[in-house]
Amino acid sequence: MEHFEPVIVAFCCHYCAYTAADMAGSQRLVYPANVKIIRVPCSGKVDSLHIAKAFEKGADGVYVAGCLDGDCHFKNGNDKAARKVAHMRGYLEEIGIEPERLEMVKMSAGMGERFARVATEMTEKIRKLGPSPIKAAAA
Amino acid sequence: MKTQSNLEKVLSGGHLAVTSECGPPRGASAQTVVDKAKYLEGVVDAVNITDNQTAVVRMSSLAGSVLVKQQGMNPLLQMVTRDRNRLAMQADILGAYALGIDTMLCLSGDHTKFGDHAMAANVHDIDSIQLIQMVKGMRDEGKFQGGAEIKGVVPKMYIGAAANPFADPFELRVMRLAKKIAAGADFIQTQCIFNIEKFEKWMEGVRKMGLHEKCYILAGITPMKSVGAAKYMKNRVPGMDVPQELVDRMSGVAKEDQPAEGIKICLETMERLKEVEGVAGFHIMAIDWEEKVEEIVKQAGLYPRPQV
Amino acid sequence: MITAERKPLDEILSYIKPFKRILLLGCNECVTVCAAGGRKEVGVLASGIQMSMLKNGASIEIREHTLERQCDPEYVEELVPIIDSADAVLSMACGCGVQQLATRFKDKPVFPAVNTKFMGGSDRHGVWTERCQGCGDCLLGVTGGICPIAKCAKQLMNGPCGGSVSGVCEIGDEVECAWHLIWERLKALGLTDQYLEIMPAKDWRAGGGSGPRKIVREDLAE
Amino acid sequence: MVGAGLGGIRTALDLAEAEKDVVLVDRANNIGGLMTQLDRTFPTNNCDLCTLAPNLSESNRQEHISLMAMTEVRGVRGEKGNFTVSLATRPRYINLDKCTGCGECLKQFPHCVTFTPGLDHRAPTCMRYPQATPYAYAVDLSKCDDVAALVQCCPAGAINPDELGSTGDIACSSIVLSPGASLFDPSGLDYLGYSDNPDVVTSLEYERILSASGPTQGRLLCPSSGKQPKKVAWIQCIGSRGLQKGAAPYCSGACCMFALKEAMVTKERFQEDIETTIFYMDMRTFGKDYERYYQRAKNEFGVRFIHSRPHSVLRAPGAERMELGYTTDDSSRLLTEEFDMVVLSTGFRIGDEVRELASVFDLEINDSNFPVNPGLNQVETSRPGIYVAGTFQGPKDIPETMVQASAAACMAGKDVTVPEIEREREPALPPEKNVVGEEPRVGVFICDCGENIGGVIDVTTLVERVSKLAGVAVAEGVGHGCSRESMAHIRQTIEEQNINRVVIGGCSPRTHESKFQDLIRKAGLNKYLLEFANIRDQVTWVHSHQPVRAIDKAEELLKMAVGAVRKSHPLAEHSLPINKNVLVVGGGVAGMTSALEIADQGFKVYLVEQGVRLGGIAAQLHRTLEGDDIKSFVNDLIERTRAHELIEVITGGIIVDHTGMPGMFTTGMQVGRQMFYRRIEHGVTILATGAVPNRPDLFGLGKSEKVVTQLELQNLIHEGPERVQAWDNVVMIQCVGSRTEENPNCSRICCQNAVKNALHILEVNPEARIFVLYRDMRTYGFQEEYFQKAREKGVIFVRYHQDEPPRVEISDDQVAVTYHDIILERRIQVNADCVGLSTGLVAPDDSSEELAMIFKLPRTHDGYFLEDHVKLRPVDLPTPGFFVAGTAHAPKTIGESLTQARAVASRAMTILAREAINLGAVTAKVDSTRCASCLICVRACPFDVPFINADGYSEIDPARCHGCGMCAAECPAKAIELLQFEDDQVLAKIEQLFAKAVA
Repeated sequence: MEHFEPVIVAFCCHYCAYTAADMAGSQRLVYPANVKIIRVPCSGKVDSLHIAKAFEKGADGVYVAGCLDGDCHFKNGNDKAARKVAHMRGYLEEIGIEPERLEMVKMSAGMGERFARVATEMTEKIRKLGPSPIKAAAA
Repeated sequence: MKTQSNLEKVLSGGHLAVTSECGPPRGASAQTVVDKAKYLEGVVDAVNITDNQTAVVRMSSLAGSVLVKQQGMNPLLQMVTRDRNRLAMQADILGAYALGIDTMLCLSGDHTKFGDHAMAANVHDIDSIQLIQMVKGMRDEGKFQGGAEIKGVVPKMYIGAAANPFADPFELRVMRLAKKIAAGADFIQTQCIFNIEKFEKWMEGVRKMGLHEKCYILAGITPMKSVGAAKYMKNRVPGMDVPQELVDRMSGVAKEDQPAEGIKICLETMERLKEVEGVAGFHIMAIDWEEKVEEIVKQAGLYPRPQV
Repeated sequence: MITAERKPLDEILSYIKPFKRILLLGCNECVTVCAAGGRKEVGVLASGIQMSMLKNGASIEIREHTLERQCDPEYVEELVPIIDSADAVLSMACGCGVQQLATRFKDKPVFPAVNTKFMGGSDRHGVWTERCQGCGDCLLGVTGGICPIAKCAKQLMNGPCGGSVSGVCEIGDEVECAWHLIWERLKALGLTDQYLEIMPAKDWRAGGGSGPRKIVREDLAE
Repeated sequence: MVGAGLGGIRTALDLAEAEKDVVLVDRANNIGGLMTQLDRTFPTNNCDLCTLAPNLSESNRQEHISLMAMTEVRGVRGEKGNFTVSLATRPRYINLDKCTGCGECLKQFPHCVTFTPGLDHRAPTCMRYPQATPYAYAVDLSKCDDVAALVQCCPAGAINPDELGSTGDIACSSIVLSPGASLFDPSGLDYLGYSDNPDVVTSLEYERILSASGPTQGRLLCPSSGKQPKKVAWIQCIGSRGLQKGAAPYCSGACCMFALKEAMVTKERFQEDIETTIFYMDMRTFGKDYERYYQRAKNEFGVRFIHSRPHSVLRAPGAERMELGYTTDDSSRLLTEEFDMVVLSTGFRIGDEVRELASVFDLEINDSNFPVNPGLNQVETSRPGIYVAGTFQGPKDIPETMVQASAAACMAGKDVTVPEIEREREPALPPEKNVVGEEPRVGVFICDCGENIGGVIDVTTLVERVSKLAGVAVAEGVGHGCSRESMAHIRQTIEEQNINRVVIGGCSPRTHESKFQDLIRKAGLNKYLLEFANIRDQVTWVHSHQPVRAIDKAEELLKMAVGAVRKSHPLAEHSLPINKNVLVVGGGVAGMTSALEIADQGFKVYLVEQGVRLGGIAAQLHRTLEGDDIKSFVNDLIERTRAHELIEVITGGIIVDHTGMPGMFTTGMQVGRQMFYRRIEHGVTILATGAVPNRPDLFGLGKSEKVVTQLELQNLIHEGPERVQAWDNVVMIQCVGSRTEENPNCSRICCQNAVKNALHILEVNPEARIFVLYRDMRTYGFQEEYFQKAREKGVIFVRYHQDEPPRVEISDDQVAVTYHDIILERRIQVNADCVGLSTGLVAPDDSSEELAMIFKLPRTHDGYFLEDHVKLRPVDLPTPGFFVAGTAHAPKTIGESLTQARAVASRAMTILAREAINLGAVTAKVDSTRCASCLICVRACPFDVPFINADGYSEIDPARCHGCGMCAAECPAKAIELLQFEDDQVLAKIEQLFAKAVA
């Protein structure tokens, strides 16, 4: 692939990460267009199956973004999400997909800058890793 | 006398008995067994031959015992329930007796997890107390565990069992001894004793139940070679109780003097234990240090061994 | 209940390699409860298999289905209309379910996708522990309701070995000493005398020592 | 409602939710007040606004509240029930209907545009109605030198330099004032060096430095050096308690907790790297569980406390650190210690503007410029029909502000006697079209939001691309989608083109979803047939440098939204009809007051008291500290309660069972000596079960008739003054059975009780020598002035340490008290004629435990009922429909109990005014045919909602579900869906994102 533009899915919780994304917007913080957000009420709502399907359909990277430790609007959804992500990273490795393609990140609603930074870093990381093995095989 | 065992004779003769042990090699060399056993010749009343100790494969304890027997010494066959079912164990008991072995120690054995075959099945068809019962049934009733009669010669084994006064729950430790004695144990070899106070407390319980009158208790003794060995036993061996003072005492002397200090501690321990009512002898476990047993026995005033 | 854990993906893939169409079959009983083989895990595994195929430029047709219970013939009968849409069946049920399928569909290859582990229960969310080995001759009545066969690493029946320290088994600090628990419980119940009784060697026939076991309720069985 | 800080918002919302119309007036550009500047709040050390926000009912707000920012009150005429208020609104120079908050003007003319959507890193975004209300900028024309260019720069054409502002009169039935207090300015205190030493800051400034959106982006740096401080000191009582030049005589009440919080948050963040020290006079942690917070600060966080008032903060020329000079109790030696930063805990003052406001309203004020309240009702003023709340009423913290705000709403709401003029309501909503089974016909409406979207991508091209997507019937650009014209157009399109699913491509659903939900509902569609593609915040605002990629991404987001909306289906919002009866448990002053307030508004109240008499502890009291006659007050209250035709008093009633949901509870009780069983149906439950006087076996209590509790002492003073006249020495011991290991909390009322009884003794017997042995005198607020008065009258206050308590020795009829005098450094013995023990209050353990079990309500470790949110919802219990008032919540004075009782009445009115409770539609739903009863949902739910029902399947009560979806994510049988976020909707988004472009 001569010019690789990764596609990254970001599952963002409504109360913190999604709000942080809005914040990044209102502060006009530039980040790569590769990141596409799917809004969920809580990062704890993100299902292992949704993560798997995102990769299966062609995502080069996925991250789940929830609230800071101890700040989950629903008490502990972010911890649950972090455990699920850790579990799914093991599964990806089994499948033969680099586990680094999946991340858990935490941020508060006001951290627009962090949102933009995470989006940038994730995109750069995935760009270095190259297309997901699934996409690479299809090409 | 229940058996022809030399150990039984020594004990029933009222002498402080001394036993020690010899671990068979991780190879098929008979000479290694013979060489190790030589250190103990004339120094002890019986030589324990361990059975896949710490779940590591070694020459069988039965073969080792025969080799020791061939040297004119008295082997004490150890048998763990971990590796064989009751058929195999009874077969070995018959064979052992046929080859002149008349003393054995019944154990459940260390878990395979610790050994070189962690993947192996832990058989545990029966446990150590049930093994004691089985050996006693063979000897006293002439019956196999399954109920059938033993044909011809009945194996008359002098039956030993182990006890660990330092494991938990402590209050159960005396009762467990009582259970072993009720199952048929004639003598007991204890876990290595470093914490004398705790051992004395346990013996108090033993005496309260009159158990010291129902069987002979050989106190386990281990000389420490170095401060490293002390620490290892303190921290790594489950069920071993090494007080911090002893570790400190070992580390308080120069490295080259540590072996001597270890022997010294060992002798002091024996002196104190001699005073404890109900202690009928010593079981000296000088792991990879068999050459020192003689010195210990001699310095402890237990030499020469009685001829009975 | 029966617990299970998904097999390594490579092993699963090696079974289904020759086939183009797979029926991936979940079970809504025990394996769902222990999060090993319910609808959700079926979906996650299907996706994982598909990814493994896609990664190699191949693809596979996976049909996902979950039965109420794979170990009963009537439920398995549900598969009749769809079984031929697959070249092989990959079952996420315990061994009982897999065998039920193999018995019913004699010419259909059936493979297990999970390892059946043990009979147990959940200690807490996401943690299951072994409680019973099905010895067929329950001795919980004299061990304070705690099973030394299932919970003692050496299956000791007459008390703790010398490796029990502070309530922990010699095999590792994650494992509680079963006999320590039994003793505490007997004490709490005032039944410590029970301990002194020697438990005789066990008759393992009831536990499968004499071949596959069977229960027949003569008032029900026709 | 004058003042739109936290309290004003609470009052307005309470009234609006009770279907009363409110005009909310504030001088500032945007609402929010002081709290928006706080970093985190105690005692949870969390930002808590987002806990409050979801509970605001948007529709009520729109319907009943008209917000007038930048507006001041010029005059008031008329009387209670019929006021006319003159208002003047400054020109904003921005048309609110047109402003989108895009920020273009701020970018180009930063110096003349103001917009502070909360300075805090979280508050602006957590304040979801929306980031700032109104969500608009304001222009300061005086700073603008090129007005024409400024007007030109606005893409929405919202800037109007010709705006003149406006004045006008409004009619209202009652007025609530909550303009807030200001903070003391320490510049005049030379010895603290605030004005010339940059490293001396006020506590609010320190808060800003800690805050991520503050001047240092959340890095804690010394203003002088830009280095992280290693040692920070707080000095308490700056500008309070009459301690400095110009200081107010009262205690500001909130600063001790404020300092504790700041010190703790600092320790939490920097741990061993920083040392925190608080110099204090008395640690006044008298609020609910505050003492435990104090103990945590001391024991767990290692905050250092020094009982001292530093006399100087100096920095030698060129020195890096400041030198703080002080003395301690146990030594007269002058000590100095170096610090990098010094934080001054400045107290509350009434600012000049606010004082003027009081005069506009012709309110009587006290010496400190706070409005005088004539009786026990804290929110009343000298002028009937005008009420006060918050720090304008008196210094206080957030929870008490919230309580007063609700209480003021209760009072103000009652005065709205004018029959409601038939509102020009919008025509009733059309019936919802049945779309089930219909092929999806998606209408996609894409905003250009002026230049915001349209300036980066070509909306026409985007519309073209999207119109080709499967299921899309209409795709259009709609300019400013949220403008009135566009909304009307979208509605018309939906109706005419028979659209049954809608996608809005525009801004964030966080701010605009409810607006468009309402719109499509008016067009006959269910609210949940809507999806948002946030192509402004997530595309054009952030990818403007890559216009080609931006339009591709916008298309992708729209594809995802279309895919998901095609799977959407109508959802029913859960609502429950409301039973409009109220059950009040507890017949003390709080219970009776709540009952009366609610019954006065026309609702039936059952007042259940377990004893035989009404009145509670207050019936044993005579006078308040301020001198109000409690006896006659309580008797009057009992009489009115008994006489009220809508109140049924049930004495001797013991609650035994309880079932139901908010709005429809059933409670069973056994009544009277016969234990006759009776069942009551009600929609609201109020717990006012009180606390009981503590009687610990300490200091010889019960062993001599000379050793009594303060309650008994009070009776003696009033009933046997001749005995009191014979006393020479009286010793009072504070914190008896409170602030101990067994009962760690402060009983709050005892310090003022001791002061009160001491003053009363002196009235009867001016010769008496009175010793008050205390640990910290906690005479907060205006009580401080009485403490001062007692000292002036010669009452001797002696501090003792917890580990060296006084000793009481009883022999024959002699009682001797020995204590260690810290300052004199010797033991002193007093032969006391009376020893008054401040034993405080404790929760009635058995009965409150039983009630907590029956009602399934949480309690604090010391047995008081635990509110839903200690800061923002202090009278709401966690179960909707349950409220707590009075000392059942925590120890408090009568005045405070009454305020809380009224707050509860107000909160209850917000439920009773409705016909049904709307619980929303985003709840988890179990498919029982798939459920394996595995309990995973039961264990996963953070709120303990799912349970296995009698049929053996998991059941989730939509009334209690919070809608997080954790159960759905963990269900191994895929038997649970979170409505509106269902699996097929999420998967459709994923599918669409990766779907190959349509050829």
